[in-house]
Amino acid sequence: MVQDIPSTVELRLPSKLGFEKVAMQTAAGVARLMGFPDERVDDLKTAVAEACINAIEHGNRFDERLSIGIVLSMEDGELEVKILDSGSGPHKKVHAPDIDRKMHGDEEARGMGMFLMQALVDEAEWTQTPLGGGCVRLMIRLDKEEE
Amino acid sequence: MVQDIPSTVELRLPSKLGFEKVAMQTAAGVARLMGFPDERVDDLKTAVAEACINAIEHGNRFDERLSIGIVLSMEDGELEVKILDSGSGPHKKVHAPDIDRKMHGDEEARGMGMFLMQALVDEAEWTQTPLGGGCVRLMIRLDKEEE
Amino acid sequence: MTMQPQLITRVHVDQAKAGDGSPIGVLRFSGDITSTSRDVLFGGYAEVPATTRKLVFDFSKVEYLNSSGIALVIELLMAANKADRKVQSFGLSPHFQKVFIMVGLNKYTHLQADEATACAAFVD
Amino acid sequence: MTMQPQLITRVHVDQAKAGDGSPIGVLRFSGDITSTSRDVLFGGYAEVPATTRKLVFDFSKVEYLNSSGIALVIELLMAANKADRKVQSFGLSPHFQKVFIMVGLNKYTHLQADEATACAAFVD
Ligand SMILES: Nc1ncnc2c1ncn2[C@@H]1O[C@H](COP(=O)(O)OP(=O)(O)O)[C@@H](O)[C@H]1O
Ligand SMILES: Nc1ncnc2c1ncn2[C@@H]1O[C@H](COP(=O)(O)OP(=O)(O)O)[C@@H](O)[C@H]1O
Repeated sequence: MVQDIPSTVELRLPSKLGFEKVAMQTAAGVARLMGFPDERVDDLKTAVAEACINAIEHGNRFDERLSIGIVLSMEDGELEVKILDSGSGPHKKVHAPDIDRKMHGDEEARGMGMFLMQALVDEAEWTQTPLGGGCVRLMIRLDKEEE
Repeated sequence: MVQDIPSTVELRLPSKLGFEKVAMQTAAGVARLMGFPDERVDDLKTAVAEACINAIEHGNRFDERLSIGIVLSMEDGELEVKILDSGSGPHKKVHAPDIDRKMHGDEEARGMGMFLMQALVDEAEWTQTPLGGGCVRLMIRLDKEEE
Repeated sequence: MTMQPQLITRVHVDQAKAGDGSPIGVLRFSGDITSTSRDVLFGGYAEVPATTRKLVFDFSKVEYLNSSGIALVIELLMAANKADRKVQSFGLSPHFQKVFIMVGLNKYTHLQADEATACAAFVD
Repeated sequence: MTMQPQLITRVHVDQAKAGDGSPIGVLRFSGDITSTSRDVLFGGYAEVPATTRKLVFDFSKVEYLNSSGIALVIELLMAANKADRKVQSFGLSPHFQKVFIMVGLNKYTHLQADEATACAAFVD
């Protein structure tokens, strides 16, 4: 039965800052099609943007010959978004920002991307692709009432 | 020089009606990033939606094992969008709707997609891919003032 | 279970009055108007009492309209035309006003600026 | 020529008055706040007269804000903090209010409902 093929959307973007906005729009389009409410769509957009920025900046180091991949898989009210780059993924753990330390210059002002991803979606996980590239896996779920 | 690589965005969608909305969002994101005004973005969105619907319906005949491809290429204030399917493209020419004939039942109510594509973008062309698939090529250009 | 894209069409039918006191059936469309909207659109149309000769189509809450949806609007206008009903429309974005004019639809329904203008536009 | 994505940051500086008649510098941000916005943001900040002790950040026209942009907002707040200036903010969407609270920024700038509330919120 063809009914069992999971629906997948794939997007490929140049390693240039600004293109994360295209990924935000694409992810929002998919999430809306699945019936996610605006609030969750906003959460996903910011998480996807941060993941793409990291893939462009840290993973592909702005190398314009490389592209980043975004794979969106829809199944059973769950939307999984994988963001793929040609690096080897972060070596740091997710770290919650300490605003007081930042304000006093004891911690860099930056460094909130991974924290925000994890805080905004239902699951965020950093892995590697079988070929050794960097991969972030984000997941949001429809609440029962929304379905 | 890496500066000379043209910027390309690629999208792959399932052959299911509704997913053309994702293509609209992606195309809108790219066009906005290039600085196209809202009015042109709306034109492109509708043209891209019609091309995707035809690719899903006529090209891939709703076969969910097949996907449709959208390739957006940005260069010199020009945005080219190719919509690719696994069919062999339309055998009809673009035909302007005759609203009086439609209203009197002498012409099908449907059959306006190709006309709208051609009317809304700067260039619309139906070709085939090297491998024999269906391909529509749409193009919009930034006006000098917009650049 | 594979994902089915959500395309949702709604029509809400209201009644208004023309300047001469005669009834106007107002069809308020919302959501998506696509190839899957036929039953909902004609269901809304059927809710208007058969004696009502004036219709207003309110497109202001339509989020997505494609050429198959426009074809259904043409079919609604055909039905109205056959029943000798006049149709005024409002609430189309500038983009879709342009599209309606491109396909010639403005010959069969006037595109009005807002609801009050649409309701006042019937001449009997 | 290859395509350079358009990320555009703007700051417009206005003057308002607090209840006690003292001046308020209103920084109206618009467009995108990202890693490339530093010069524009600090340029706007520098336009406020050095004697002004009260600042309002207007985010209502910001279309896109990412974590690097939020880091620049933190740097602006650090500069204000050092100069003993108080900052009220308004115009953030519910989503970005949540994000500001997640990173703890509401400890250094109150998130107000609108411009009038923001300007009235300074206690001297
Ligand atoms: N895709 C990635 N590839 C390689 N390193 C990464 C990636 N994503 C994150 N990192 C590493 O994790 C660090 C923290 O990332 P993040 O929290 O997003 O903050 P920021 O990007 O502002 O430094 C980055 O500085 C980088 O060293
Ligand atoms: N991608 C395509 N592959 C095959 N045939 C196509 C394709 N696009 C259009 N066609 C053919 O051209 C006809 C006209 O298309 P269109 O103007 O979009 O109207 P409609 O899709 O409503 O029939 C279609 O009915 C179909 O026969």
